[in-house]
Amino acid sequence: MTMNPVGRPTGIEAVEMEHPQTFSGDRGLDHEEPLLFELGREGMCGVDIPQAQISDKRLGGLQRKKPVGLPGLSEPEVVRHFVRLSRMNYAIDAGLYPLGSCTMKHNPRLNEKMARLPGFGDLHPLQPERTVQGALSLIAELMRWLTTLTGMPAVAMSPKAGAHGELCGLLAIRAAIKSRGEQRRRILVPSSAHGTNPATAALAGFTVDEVPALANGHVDADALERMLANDVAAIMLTNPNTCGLFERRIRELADAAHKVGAYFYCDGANFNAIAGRVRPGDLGVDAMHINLHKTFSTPHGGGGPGAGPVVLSAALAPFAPLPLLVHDKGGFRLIESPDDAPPSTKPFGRMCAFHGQMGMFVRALAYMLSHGADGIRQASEDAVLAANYILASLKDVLSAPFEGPCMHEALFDDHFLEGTGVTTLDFAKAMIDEGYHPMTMYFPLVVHGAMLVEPTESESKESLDRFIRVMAGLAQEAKSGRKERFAGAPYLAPRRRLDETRAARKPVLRWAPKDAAES
Amino acid sequence: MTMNPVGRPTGIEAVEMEHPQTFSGDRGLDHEEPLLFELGREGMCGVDIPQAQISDKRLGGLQRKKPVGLPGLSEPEVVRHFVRLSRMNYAIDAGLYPLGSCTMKHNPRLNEKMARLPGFGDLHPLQPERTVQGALSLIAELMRWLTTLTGMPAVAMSPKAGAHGELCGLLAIRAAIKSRGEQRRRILVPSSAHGTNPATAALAGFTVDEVPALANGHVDADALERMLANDVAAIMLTNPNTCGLFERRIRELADAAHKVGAYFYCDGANFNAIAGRVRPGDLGVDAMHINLHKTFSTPHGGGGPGAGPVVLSAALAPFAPLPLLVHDKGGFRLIESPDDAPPSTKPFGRMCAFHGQMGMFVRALAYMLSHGADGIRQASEDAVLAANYILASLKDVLSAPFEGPCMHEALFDDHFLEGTGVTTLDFAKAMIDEGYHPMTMYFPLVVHGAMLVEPTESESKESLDRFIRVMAGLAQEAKSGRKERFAGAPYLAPRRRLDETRAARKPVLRWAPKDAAES
Amino acid sequence: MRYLPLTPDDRRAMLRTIDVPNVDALFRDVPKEGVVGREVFDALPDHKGELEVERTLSRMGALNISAGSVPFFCGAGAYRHHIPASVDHLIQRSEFLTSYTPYQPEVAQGTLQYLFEFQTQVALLTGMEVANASLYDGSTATAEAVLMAQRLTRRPKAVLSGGLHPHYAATVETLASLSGKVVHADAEPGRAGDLAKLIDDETACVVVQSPDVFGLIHDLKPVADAAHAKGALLIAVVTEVVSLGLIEPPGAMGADIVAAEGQSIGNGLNFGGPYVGLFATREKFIRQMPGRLSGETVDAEGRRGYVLTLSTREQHIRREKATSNICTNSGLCCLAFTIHLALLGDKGFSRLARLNHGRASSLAEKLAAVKGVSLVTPQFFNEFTLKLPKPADEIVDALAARGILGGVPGSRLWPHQAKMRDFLIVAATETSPEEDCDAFAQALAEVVS
Amino acid sequence: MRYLPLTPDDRRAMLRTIDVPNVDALFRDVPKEGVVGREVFDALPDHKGELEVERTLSRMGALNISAGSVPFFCGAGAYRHHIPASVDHLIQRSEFLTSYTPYQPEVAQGTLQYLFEFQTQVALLTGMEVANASLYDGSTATAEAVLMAQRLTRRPKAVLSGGLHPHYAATVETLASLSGKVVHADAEPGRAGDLAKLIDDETACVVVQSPDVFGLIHDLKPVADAAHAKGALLIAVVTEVVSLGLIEPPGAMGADIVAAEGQSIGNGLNFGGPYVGLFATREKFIRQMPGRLSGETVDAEGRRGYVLTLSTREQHIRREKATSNICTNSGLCCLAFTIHLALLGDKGFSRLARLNHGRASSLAEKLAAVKGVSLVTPQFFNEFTLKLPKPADEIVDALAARGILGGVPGSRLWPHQAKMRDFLIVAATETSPEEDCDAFAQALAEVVS
Ligand SMILES: Cc1ncc(COP(=O)(O)O)c(C=O)c1O
Ligand SMILES: Cc1ncc(COP(=O)(O)O)c(C=O)c1O
Repeated sequence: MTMNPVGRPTGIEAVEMEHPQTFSGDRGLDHEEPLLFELGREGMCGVDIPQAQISDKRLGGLQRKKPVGLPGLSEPEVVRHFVRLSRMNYAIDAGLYPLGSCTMKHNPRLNEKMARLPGFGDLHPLQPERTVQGALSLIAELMRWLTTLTGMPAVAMSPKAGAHGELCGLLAIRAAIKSRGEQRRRILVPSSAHGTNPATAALAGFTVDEVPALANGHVDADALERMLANDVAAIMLTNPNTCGLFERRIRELADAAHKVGAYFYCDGANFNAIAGRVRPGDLGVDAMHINLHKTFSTPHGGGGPGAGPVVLSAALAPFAPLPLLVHDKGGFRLIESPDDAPPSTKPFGRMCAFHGQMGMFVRALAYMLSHGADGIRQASEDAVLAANYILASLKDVLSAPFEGPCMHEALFDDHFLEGTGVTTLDFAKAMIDEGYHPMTMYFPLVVHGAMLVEPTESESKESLDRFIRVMAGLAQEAKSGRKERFAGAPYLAPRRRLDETRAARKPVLRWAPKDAAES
Repeated sequence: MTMNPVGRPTGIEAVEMEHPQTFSGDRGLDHEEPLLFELGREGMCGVDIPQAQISDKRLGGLQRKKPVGLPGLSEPEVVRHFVRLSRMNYAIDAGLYPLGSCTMKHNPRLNEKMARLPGFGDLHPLQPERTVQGALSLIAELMRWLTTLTGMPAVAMSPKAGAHGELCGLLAIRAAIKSRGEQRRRILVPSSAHGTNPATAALAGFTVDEVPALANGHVDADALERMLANDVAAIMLTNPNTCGLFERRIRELADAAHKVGAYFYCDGANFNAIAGRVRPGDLGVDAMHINLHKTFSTPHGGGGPGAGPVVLSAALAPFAPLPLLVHDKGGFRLIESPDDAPPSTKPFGRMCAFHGQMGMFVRALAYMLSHGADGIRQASEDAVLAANYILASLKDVLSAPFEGPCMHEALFDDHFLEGTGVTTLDFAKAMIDEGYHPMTMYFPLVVHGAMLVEPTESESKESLDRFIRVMAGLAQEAKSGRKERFAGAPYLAPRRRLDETRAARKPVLRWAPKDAAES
Repeated sequence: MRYLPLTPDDRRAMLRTIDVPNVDALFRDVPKEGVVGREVFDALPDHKGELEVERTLSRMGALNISAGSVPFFCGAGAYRHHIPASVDHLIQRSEFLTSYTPYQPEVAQGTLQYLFEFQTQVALLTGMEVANASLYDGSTATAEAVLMAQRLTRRPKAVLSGGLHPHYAATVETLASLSGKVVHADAEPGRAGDLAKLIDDETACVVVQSPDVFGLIHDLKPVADAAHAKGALLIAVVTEVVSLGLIEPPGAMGADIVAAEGQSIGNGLNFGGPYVGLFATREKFIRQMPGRLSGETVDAEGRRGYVLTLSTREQHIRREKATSNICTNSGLCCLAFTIHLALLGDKGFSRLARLNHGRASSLAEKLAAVKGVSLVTPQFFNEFTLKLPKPADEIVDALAARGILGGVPGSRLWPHQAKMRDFLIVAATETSPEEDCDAFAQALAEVVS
Repeated sequence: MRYLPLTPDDRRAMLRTIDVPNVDALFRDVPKEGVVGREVFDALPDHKGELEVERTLSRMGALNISAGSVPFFCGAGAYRHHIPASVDHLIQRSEFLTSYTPYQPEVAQGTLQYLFEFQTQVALLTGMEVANASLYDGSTATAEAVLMAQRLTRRPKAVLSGGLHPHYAATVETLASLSGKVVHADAEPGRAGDLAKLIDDETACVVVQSPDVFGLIHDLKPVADAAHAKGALLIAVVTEVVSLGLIEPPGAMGADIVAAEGQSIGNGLNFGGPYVGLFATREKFIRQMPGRLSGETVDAEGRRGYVLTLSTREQHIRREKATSNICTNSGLCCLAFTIHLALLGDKGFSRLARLNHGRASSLAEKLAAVKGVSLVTPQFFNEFTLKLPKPADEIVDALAARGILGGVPGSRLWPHQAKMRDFLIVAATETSPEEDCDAFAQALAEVVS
């Protein structure tokens, strides 16, 4: 090839070789990145803060004796570090993210913008109430949407995520039972439940009795009814359930529970399938958390933060935790003490400091206003439609343990992989090579090698069709014996498979300076 | 491998195969992305705007007859589309970007935030002046920084980029000459000049005479002096020049030009090497543009926007274009008409609508305030230091056409590739595989197979050392005959080498619907 | 100094490698009289932390009345539209914001593809065959169009319609009169004017803006025919591209070149810049076109990709023979434009345009109902001109004192032209709610009486 | 409906594939009484465009007085600090913002690595051996710490110091009293209090906050010794982590568990949430630790990488035997924390802490000089408590009326506790300029007199 000054058209010749090993370890746009602690240098700093002259007379001799040991980096290095790290992540914004039970739907940027308005983002939780009337009215408006959509009379806003909401609901149940002068310690939880359900029940001081699942993916309602007794505090069902099915006998089970004096806690993680079409309040639910970070699209942020408001039935509403938001002639007020609570109420305590995940509230309300009640209904329908479309298109290619229709998740098992030597895990990792985030694997536990696919309403038909084609292609590949395509996958991601056994056996949970590590 | 529910530690087995071909065409986190026009569907829409009822009585029968033909996409699709496109780009934030003459330095996010303050970003250019006093004072403050740093008495703010600044400067020169009742049509431009210099001279109605370069990379000052005559309007030098050198005889040349009645236009693209240490005003410069998007860090944005204010000597200041910014008892005012201009001035005309790149002004001033005069000086020193460090470290590994020290760019040629079959272009493409953006290639034209490396002050020593190691490694590789590593490069980027000849021979400059294309 | 990663130790070690005693030695080529110390810049402060910079600039910003904080009706070449939040988010992605011109296409496909999409969108909007990857803004695009017409026709004269934004006219004059001749038709608010009589055999082009600076929309067909009859080109100028969602595009009315300001789509007011110049023309003219072009091609593995192409028109290759001196253009503003228009699509764009026209029409009725006020532009898109019973600048000041930014007075654009003094140019967009329009009408009634 | 990509045609085609007549058929498992129509939600409006949503919410936002718009001195568990612009930019990158918990480590190394870095930073700051990948906030972290101590010691009783933020104490009480016993020491502003006497053989832990809710800083050594002597653990609580840049860390004073609120670093006030709970402890306790952990390992090619590890402590594996029920935590807030602290480094962090202490010290002098006002916290970091001659809530209201947010009155945190009524808790940070402090002092003098 002759000299080709920039801009002079350059032709192409076919030159081929194995992909080169690079000196840098980087590969094109895929950069490796050391730890912050390996990058920093003493004395370097990414902010400019003047050195204040202070005296030590107000420190009581408690000054820090040794430096913290934080690395020093300039701003450009810090920015580059995190930009590079980000580029090693999958994201909804980059592709379909069919993680069942997680509702990875589109996160509108409008919501981010709204949450950052100084009138919301820059308010202190303990400012005088009359300086935050707009913020309190926003919370009240969100409460109105949540109670209206669920058909429930009350909602507790402080829980910080779904599991925290579960705790709040069970503590309200505990308080209600106590106020009746009773002692009930059992909670019935289906075997298909999400891990937080039994964990929360235990945390709230209950014992957990597992309810079996039927072969059709529904909870064994008969068994459940048999297990109900006077010592049962609550039944804790997920609906739509974790197999992606609507529990048909839900109303009946609620009634049965109520008949023995138990409450019905509903895990609302899957509310996205039914919002705007079905009101849990019509089905006998006493408490249900709503993951704003699922149904109402506050971003998952790599694992949080979320928000888990809990709607409550009339029976449980009086026990809602502090603070309470009330509106009277003086405007909105927060009640922070049981002494100030309305006589009809008996707050069971407090879930956390302050009054909940305001940043998430703003985002969720922006989402609701944008969709409207009509759009929320349409979104649920589309989510269910998309899941059923996937189920219908793939049930003969993969294997589906249950009959359709499903709700907003399509569940597959590993039956179709039998004899191929390919596991659900392998299959998931091969999806990574194809540019997809895997579905939820091995959950729910009631299905062998479960693959729980939740496309959400955010995907176009073209996107779903493409996903279906790729999944079918992979299934074909597995069945035709190309095991290494799966067993070694992913080949094309920033990392190949990681050794989790090693990580757990000799945990390295932090960086330590070389000499410290050696000693 | 046995079933490995998520969270249960997974070990790793060594399974190897060729990188798989995927069904999707995607490869892990590297997604392919169709054109917007291939994604859209009729009737779909990424905004919610009500359908307004309008009458046609005010349209004069000029309604659009056919739809525009824009594709319809929902917001999630649009976001994903552009996120995916972005991931195919290299960026300063992701790595060293040693593009000589372009000053790819760190772009602080503070500057983005400041430019978006409603008090700047949401102002209309024709609002009443007393509603924009803060904005006008910001422009005045930036003018003060620019004139102080350059030691020049005046600055014209409206030029929209470097080349536009050149035009502004040359038009001022033209006007000055005209006002002297003279007719001079020649501009002397070194052969090493950036393409905009001769192009601008031609655009401004001058003829271009090329001044040769010396073997040492400096302009041939003797030749230039010989070329000076009464018909020369200006000399147009870049300083530091495009070979990365400071023109030693600059002051002498300025004097010589002035002696024959010519002006000295200085291309200030390389001001980053000397800001805070050297004032062009002390060297006899009459006009110089400053690329705010280089020296003062307004982001390049994939090719713009920039801003190219032009500082002017006392001789040229009166001819600065409209609008003029003045301050009097009423506050700041914009003068938009020659009739209102101070008697001492004779604006040559107007460069564009309104008063320049305000968004860039805010960013540049934020940069200046952050650095301070001390920081700007330090930045220049660091930029020069970094380039010399690279030159010193690589001059015996690659080949350097000129003796050091250099200014903020280290220039290499392709001498070291002689006989290897590897060209500068090939070498550059191999850098891409190593995770680096190539340096500027084949510019300046006065050096064979030029490689112009500008590290800027934004890189740490560790980063420079790593770059040097990789460059040395590649040079070694080239010399040891691994031609295919270069000739086929890049192997690891989103695209292999692109066929520019084909693009130019049968230009496809837009998408067209299939049937239209076929017809 | 948070942006500078070198430590004093680093600097010392580097100087050792370079083998010089200090950094001054690196500047040894600078003549003595050129080297100055920090003290020379005493008027400039030392470096500051973010908090302090933010405070200083916020204070300056707070001295201005931002458009969004009051009822707002200014146009005349820059328009306030609602920009979806995702636009501003996406353009700030590092890979878009902090990359250079896509000179290395293998690692710049993101930029090259959106430029290709941008070119397509601009061609579709304007009804032209091809478009470039942007110029600085509408005014410089217009000037470049005139130069291109002069090159194509090898004729010197450009005829500018009276409805051309006066800043645009001045920009064209500055550049195109260097080697040619620029003739300005009279500005008559609300009238089409007779351009045909100004076109002769020397005429390279006629430049007509529609909607014009007064808001009047024009049928370009007659002037296109008149121009073509004499071998001249028609350059159509659009400063409010949203109008193209409702109004017949210049390409359908015979334009040879379209120069437009793209700010309305995706880009904020920014006190005048940065904006984005759109430039579209006929395919047969592309080799005389200014500006960058992204073109489709394939890579060594046969995959579709994009490159900057036809660079032989450009300064870095052709130097003094280039079609323009432009280098840096409006990259990121193109991106904002492309994203916003992608969100709009045909449906949203047409609805946006209708909404704008509806708002402006209803506002025009309201304002024209004020005693002494008359509407002089019978047909318009989202902007119109009123004749007031008093000098418009006084009215605008009085409105501003009442917290209303009520449009652009004639004297602002045509200083010292007495006949323009009483005209007020008023724009309304989707961001002007009904209640703001009512407040405007009421205030206007108060201040004119 | 801009967020929904399916067209009516798509929906019809999909229903055909599924082989059902309409979408209602997909909901056939829902009992009749459960299915409702749009009309049931009549109280809720239809969908709205961005512009309208923005207007509605901005109007609500404008009804509040934002901290940055006035002289501002509130603390008591949430602190206003300057957050560098790059922090908020980086956390909004799609790949961080719109990703889930890193369950698939091969495509989540970005998240896993920053969590590993976060854990390291938290361990360093607190002077502890290990830290987890965050809990919800400081208050829930404190409650989890108490439960962990109960598990580790198999003892029921938790002793809470009087200086523990009352919201924290209530949170602990709610949870830890379910299966144990919570003893609250008296709150005495400015006094250390004698906790040793409350520790007995039943005591699982003592919980001490420093700086405490009044701002007082404590030497934890004596209480650590007292606790350890009885086989109990010391839980140290920090609500203002910036203090750790100047004050001896709990780990150096004998703490066994540190629970802290990380909001001050990288995270805005947000009216109370989301915040980020920091949790650090001794290495030997990790198997009883709540929350996620990112751990180092290698991939199949031997390259270093990170995974979620020790998941057998967690609910998704261990279910009712898990160490906590937490699942979603504070991911993105950790990221903001990690980035901000990376920018600060040792130098910046120490300077920030000194600046805070300096501001607060000077403000304390100024305010204590007001007649009738006295400082009750002799040693403090950036927050202190004043005794006022009148109920503090009245003073705070009077200050607010003068446009100053002058701290948190005792009655806000301890409603109905008369002895707390006259105390005012005041915080000053680097965002409180001298002139704001002066304005505060002057206004206070006016309103107390
Ligand atoms: C069914 C179900 N229940 C509860 C939860 C817990 O919610 P969170 O993570 O918000 O605590 C999840 C979260 O994945 C879930 O899928
Ligand atoms: C030396 C030199 N002069 C002039 C220019 C033109 O500046 P701009 O791109 O801002 O028009 C450049 C830009 O690359 C340059 O490097």
